[in-house]
Amino acid sequence: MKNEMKLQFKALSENESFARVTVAAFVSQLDPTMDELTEIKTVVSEAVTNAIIHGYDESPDGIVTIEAKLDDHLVEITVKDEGAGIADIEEARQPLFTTKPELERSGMGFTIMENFMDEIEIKSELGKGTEVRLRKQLSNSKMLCN
Amino acid sequence: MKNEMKLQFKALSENESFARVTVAAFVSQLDPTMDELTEIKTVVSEAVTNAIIHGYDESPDGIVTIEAKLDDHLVEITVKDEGAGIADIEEARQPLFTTKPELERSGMGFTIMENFMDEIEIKSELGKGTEVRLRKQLSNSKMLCN
Amino acid sequence: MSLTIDMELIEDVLCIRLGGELDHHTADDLRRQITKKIEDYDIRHIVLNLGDLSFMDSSGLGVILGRYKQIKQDHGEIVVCELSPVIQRLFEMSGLFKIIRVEPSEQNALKRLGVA
Amino acid sequence: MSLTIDMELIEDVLCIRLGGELDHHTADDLRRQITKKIEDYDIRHIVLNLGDLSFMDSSGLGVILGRYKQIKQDHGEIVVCELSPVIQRLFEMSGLFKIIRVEPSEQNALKRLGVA
Ligand SMILES: Nc1ncnc2c1ncn2[C@@H]1O[C@H](COP(=O)(O)OP(=O)(O)O)[C@@H](O)[C@H]1O
Ligand SMILES: Nc1ncnc2c1ncn2[C@@H]1O[C@H](COP(=O)(O)OP(=O)(O)O)[C@@H](O)[C@H]1O
Repeated sequence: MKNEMKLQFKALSENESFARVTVAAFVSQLDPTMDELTEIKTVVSEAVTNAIIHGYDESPDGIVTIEAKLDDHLVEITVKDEGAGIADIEEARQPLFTTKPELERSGMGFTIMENFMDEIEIKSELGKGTEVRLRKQLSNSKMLCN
Repeated sequence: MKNEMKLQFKALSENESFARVTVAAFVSQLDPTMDELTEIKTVVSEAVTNAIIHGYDESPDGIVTIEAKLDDHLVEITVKDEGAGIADIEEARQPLFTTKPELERSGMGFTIMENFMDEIEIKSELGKGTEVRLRKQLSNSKMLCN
Repeated sequence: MSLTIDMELIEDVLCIRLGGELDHHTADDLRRQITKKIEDYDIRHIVLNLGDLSFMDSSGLGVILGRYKQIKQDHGEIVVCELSPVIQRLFEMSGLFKIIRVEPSEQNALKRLGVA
Repeated sequence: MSLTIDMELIEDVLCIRLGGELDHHTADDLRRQITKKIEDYDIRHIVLNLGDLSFMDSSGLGVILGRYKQIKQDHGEIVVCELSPVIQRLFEMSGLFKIIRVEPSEQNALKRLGVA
């Protein structure tokens, strides 16, 4: 099946859980395993939290945009903000690297996204914002498609 | 609390349940009663189903837009389509009136929206689309606000 | 979460137990399944147990009204049971209680139709 | 669904049982509550029972690492237990198991710290 949705919300930490639930409800249409669904919830939480904390510095005026596409059993999720942007993407992707240690950030967000998804693409421009595109092929698709 | 979100998705019947779950997850931030949540799910289902069936004649190219705002304990939900539009809004609001009896529509959608919400505003233009705005004050708000 | 449909034939009564969510998306399948049973078997009345439904909207009212029209020619009746408060209100608004009877339990509904 | 925090002091071990969802939104409250306990009582070690957590992301790793730094000055340890497979993988990726011990059950964790 093919399906698409777009979700936008204020950069409030209350919306982290809302964003996870919404993406999970959408992806459920492909009948993922419980672990796949938890992995997807986790990466959505990481990317949305980053947009709120790093992109918008927790200012609720910021708008976070999520787009999700289902195509056969491929899930593509894009999380965007129009916030601060990332100075050095390579550095940002290193495990344990964080620019906000004072907030007890673990620096593991991008590492988790890489591990739980098949592909990650990060585009960012300082002062313009950040876009993280994540892709994952769900396991039952592989069985059905061959 | 104040919060806002906007959700857009294809006019596929699979998305009726997705739309209900998403709006319910968002409204849950105000701690509604179970009955209030079911009422809100029901009206979202009615308005989204109308956009899909009547607005877009079930063509999946159509895009349904939902906007939801929380302000203190007031919930405002807008469901929009850019589809067929309604010829006579007064007639459409009559209980049991339907233009699709062949699909076994009950003609009760607008009546349910009126009964389960405090306010309803319908704007529509033939060939342009329809916008249904629904408002409801949640009960615990009344206790907290006075 | 989609719709689960469990059907049992008790003499000339088709007892239908629904679970999950009954909306426009799931209504088609329900309509088709009931219609096929009515065509294939000698069914007079229908008992509809809504006790396990977590959600129903006006599409559900439409399917029920449609089946009522299907069986009323042979003087059949529909009895619904185990309605949640919100679903009860949907029936009340629509005036469906004028033509469709309601009972608290499946047992009561079957008794009313003389098969329990 | 938010985070539930249940804390019990067993000799010099603070046993923390978490339920619900641990993310950036709920992490602040957890951080504040644990820090207050460490300041108010004579706490050496921490046992963290994650058995009832339905969700945790890297914000959870951050809080745990932060508390580890708080208690390691006095040679305290953190033992985590009842990790779901996905949460287990979060710990593995982060290398946190080098400094934080894991046990299958709360009983084992308390035993390991000599208070059960
Ligand atoms: N949306 C974003 N906007 C701006 N900077 C970001 C964004 N996402 C990530 N970053 C930068 O990348 C770093 C690493 O991110 P991540 O691996 O998720 O760890 P953490 O969130 O724990 O810092 C962040 O500390 C931040 O500097
Ligand atoms: N989004 C819409 N676009 C076009 N027409 C609509 C829309 N919503 C409602 N209508 C019209 O209003 C009528 C009554 O709607 P409603 O009370 O929901 O009953 P039903 O959906 O069962 O027909 C519909 O039959 C249709 O003609």
